[in-house]
Amino acid sequence: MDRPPAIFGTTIFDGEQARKGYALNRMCFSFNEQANRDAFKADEEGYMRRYGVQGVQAEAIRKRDVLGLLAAGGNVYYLAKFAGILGLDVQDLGAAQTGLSKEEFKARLVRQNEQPTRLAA
Amino acid sequence: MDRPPAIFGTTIFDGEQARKGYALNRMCFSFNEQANRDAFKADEEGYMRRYGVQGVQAEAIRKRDVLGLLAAGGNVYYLAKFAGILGLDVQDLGAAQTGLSKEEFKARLVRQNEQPTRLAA
Amino acid sequence: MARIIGGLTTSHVPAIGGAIAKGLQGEPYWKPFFDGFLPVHRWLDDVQPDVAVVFYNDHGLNFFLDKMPTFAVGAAPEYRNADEGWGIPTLPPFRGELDLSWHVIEHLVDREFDITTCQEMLVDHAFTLPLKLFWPQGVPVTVVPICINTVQFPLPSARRCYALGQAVGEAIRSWESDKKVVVIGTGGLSHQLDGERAGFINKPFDLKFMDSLVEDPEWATQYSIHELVEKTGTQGVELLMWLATRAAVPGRVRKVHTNYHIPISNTAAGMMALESLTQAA
Amino acid sequence: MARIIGGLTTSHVPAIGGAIAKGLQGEPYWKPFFDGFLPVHRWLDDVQPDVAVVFYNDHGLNFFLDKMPTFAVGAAPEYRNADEGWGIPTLPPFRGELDLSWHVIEHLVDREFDITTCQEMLVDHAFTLPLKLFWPQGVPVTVVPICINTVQFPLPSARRCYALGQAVGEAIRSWESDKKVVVIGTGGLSHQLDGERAGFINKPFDLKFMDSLVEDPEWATQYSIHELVEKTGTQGVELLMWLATRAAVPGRVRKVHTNYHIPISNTAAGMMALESLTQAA
Ligand SMILES: [Fe+3]
Ligand SMILES: [Fe+3]
Repeated sequence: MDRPPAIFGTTIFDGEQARKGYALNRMCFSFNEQANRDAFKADEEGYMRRYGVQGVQAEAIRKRDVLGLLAAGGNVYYLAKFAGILGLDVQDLGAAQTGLSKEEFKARLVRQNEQPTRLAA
Repeated sequence: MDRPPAIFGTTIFDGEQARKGYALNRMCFSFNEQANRDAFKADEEGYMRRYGVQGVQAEAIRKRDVLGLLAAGGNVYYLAKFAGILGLDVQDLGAAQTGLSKEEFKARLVRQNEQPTRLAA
Repeated sequence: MARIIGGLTTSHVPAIGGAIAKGLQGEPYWKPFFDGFLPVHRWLDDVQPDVAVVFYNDHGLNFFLDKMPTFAVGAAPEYRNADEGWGIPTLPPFRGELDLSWHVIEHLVDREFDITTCQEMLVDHAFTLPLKLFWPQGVPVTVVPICINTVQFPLPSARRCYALGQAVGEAIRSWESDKKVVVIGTGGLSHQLDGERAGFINKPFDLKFMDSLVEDPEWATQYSIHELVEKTGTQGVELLMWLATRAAVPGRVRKVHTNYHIPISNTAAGMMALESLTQAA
Repeated sequence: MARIIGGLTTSHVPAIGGAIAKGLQGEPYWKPFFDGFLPVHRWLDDVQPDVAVVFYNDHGLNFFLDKMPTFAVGAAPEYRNADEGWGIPTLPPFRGELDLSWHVIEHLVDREFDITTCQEMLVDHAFTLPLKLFWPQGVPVTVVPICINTVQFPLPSARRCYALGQAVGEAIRSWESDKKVVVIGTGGLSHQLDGERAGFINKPFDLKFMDSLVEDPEWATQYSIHELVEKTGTQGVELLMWLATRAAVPGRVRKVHTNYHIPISNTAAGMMALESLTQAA
């Protein structure tokens, strides 16, 4: 299959990403449970080791580096559970990824209302 | 969808059977693990209660009644794990279901060699 | 035979759950969103559906990458909600419509859809919140959840999801029952949570897509998944649920009500209620 | 592009595992079965495949009724065996061929197969024993497991499994690699474990089916699943794996060796090795 052209600022979670990110995503999936979130908070390094999260993935977890986590194969749906531990909502994440403050990011969302209502042909 | 005609001595594990047998099959699936097999052997009634296995299903488990387990919605692949606990192989099961002794059942299998080699047109 | 009375579609942002729990429906931020549902509540009071078939996408509650189905059909007596990692209150279980589940499963496999059957299934905010939005006083319908993969690429094409919806519609209408069925699709519209393009919204595309569902329902099937991601964002592809829903409602429809509001959370929130004008089986 | 060198099919009765573990290959009961593999060992020594794509059916190790896929494709770096409930020795892990897994997955979804992807996957006797039979000295190939549901009815039709096999064959042959791939299918032939009909075997049907795979590979697709159960037993439907395997090997084939022996356990044990005569991509 030919690869379609890249989309700016967008990572497609395909097999290539999934292969890189499996350990990271498995750890984040475990955060569905309160007991696991607590265990992570109590001992981040030990918890990461238990799930085989290491190298650039562990580094991105330590730095709370969302773009780094995505680049390392993290999937946004599982990463959202990590963000939950940190008490971050999707607008915090949006701000972090776009280099804006949260207020700027929210204002940018509101400004989307100014878009045209008709699709260019 | 119209139901095709029944096949003698054969239960199709369709949605209807699956609905009846879910608790039973879930219990038998758990027997993949040695610890669960041991727990069942130590306390059959308690184990069945834990998995919600009751009524005709529990009765058929108590009696080691294979045809009863099938009729109650048991699936042969999961029931085989229950048979494993009892130390029964598929020929023991075959004998039990056909009312033959194990030797008779095995002899019947060997006699299948006498079947014709060509499919009737 | 059962009758499809119409289709309902809505966005399903987790934050909606918080707003409901805190009773913020009347706040300026939320009012334009929640008010969109009021005419639909009146319509539902009027038509009184018995069963809802719900197309939604799981966000990592019931499915992980170890077993990720393209299409999953629920066949459970009840469907439980659970903690998705944020500790928000979980909703009480939803009652399954088992006869219809198995009828749909039989029909789909017969039509060469290679579904995963789920006799136990946790349902996440994408399933629970829309039902809460449509029936704030309590959900009176039994349900059949149908989950479409939007997590692990490759995703099923828009064309394939449309065909799935059509087949589900056939199944419902051939179900031997006098029940009234509403089809629900949840997700979208345009939004993107991840990457430097986070916050992306495409209003003209969303509005055109909503229009198309009334008059030209196959319009969106012209696009590949890659094109849909480009036009609607990584999570905007959830419009596949809307497409499947519309495909399940046969023939012509009447627009009961629609709403479109930017933003809820990072999302362009859309809502449509379409009544089926085709009464034949 | 990768090359498909041929197809191998065999029964996969759990008792084979016990016989191998106890070294009973030369005993009168087992010898007619194990000897059937000797010419295939020589052929495999000769053609030296690098990768095996394996169609098999799970018997309740990796999949339960809560998530039962019609078609599941493995995409794991390795596949572990585990206790299936009988405490028999488990085999060491098998190395995955990840590039091919994802290439197959992309191709199948593109061709509208609604597969479940499995990035972690336990493999049961239906996967492990055939590899052990074909390579008793140790498995030199990397693998891609493809699991077809034979547990929860409705099962995919013979026609659908054939189409799956064809699409998998296309995927292999469009894989950018110089590797040699063998396709393996495990299960059958006629047998029935459950019910008053336990012990059912249909020799003339099995032999006709084996013949058909050489000259008329679509022959069995004329039958519905119900007819196949009637003709081959509840577990005889595992012949779907053979059908998918043959469909994956394009065009004409040469019979390297075949074997048919009644009974192993409750099963009519069959084995076929077919060499591809089509070298074009
Ligand atoms: Fe969503
Ligand atoms: Fe088998």
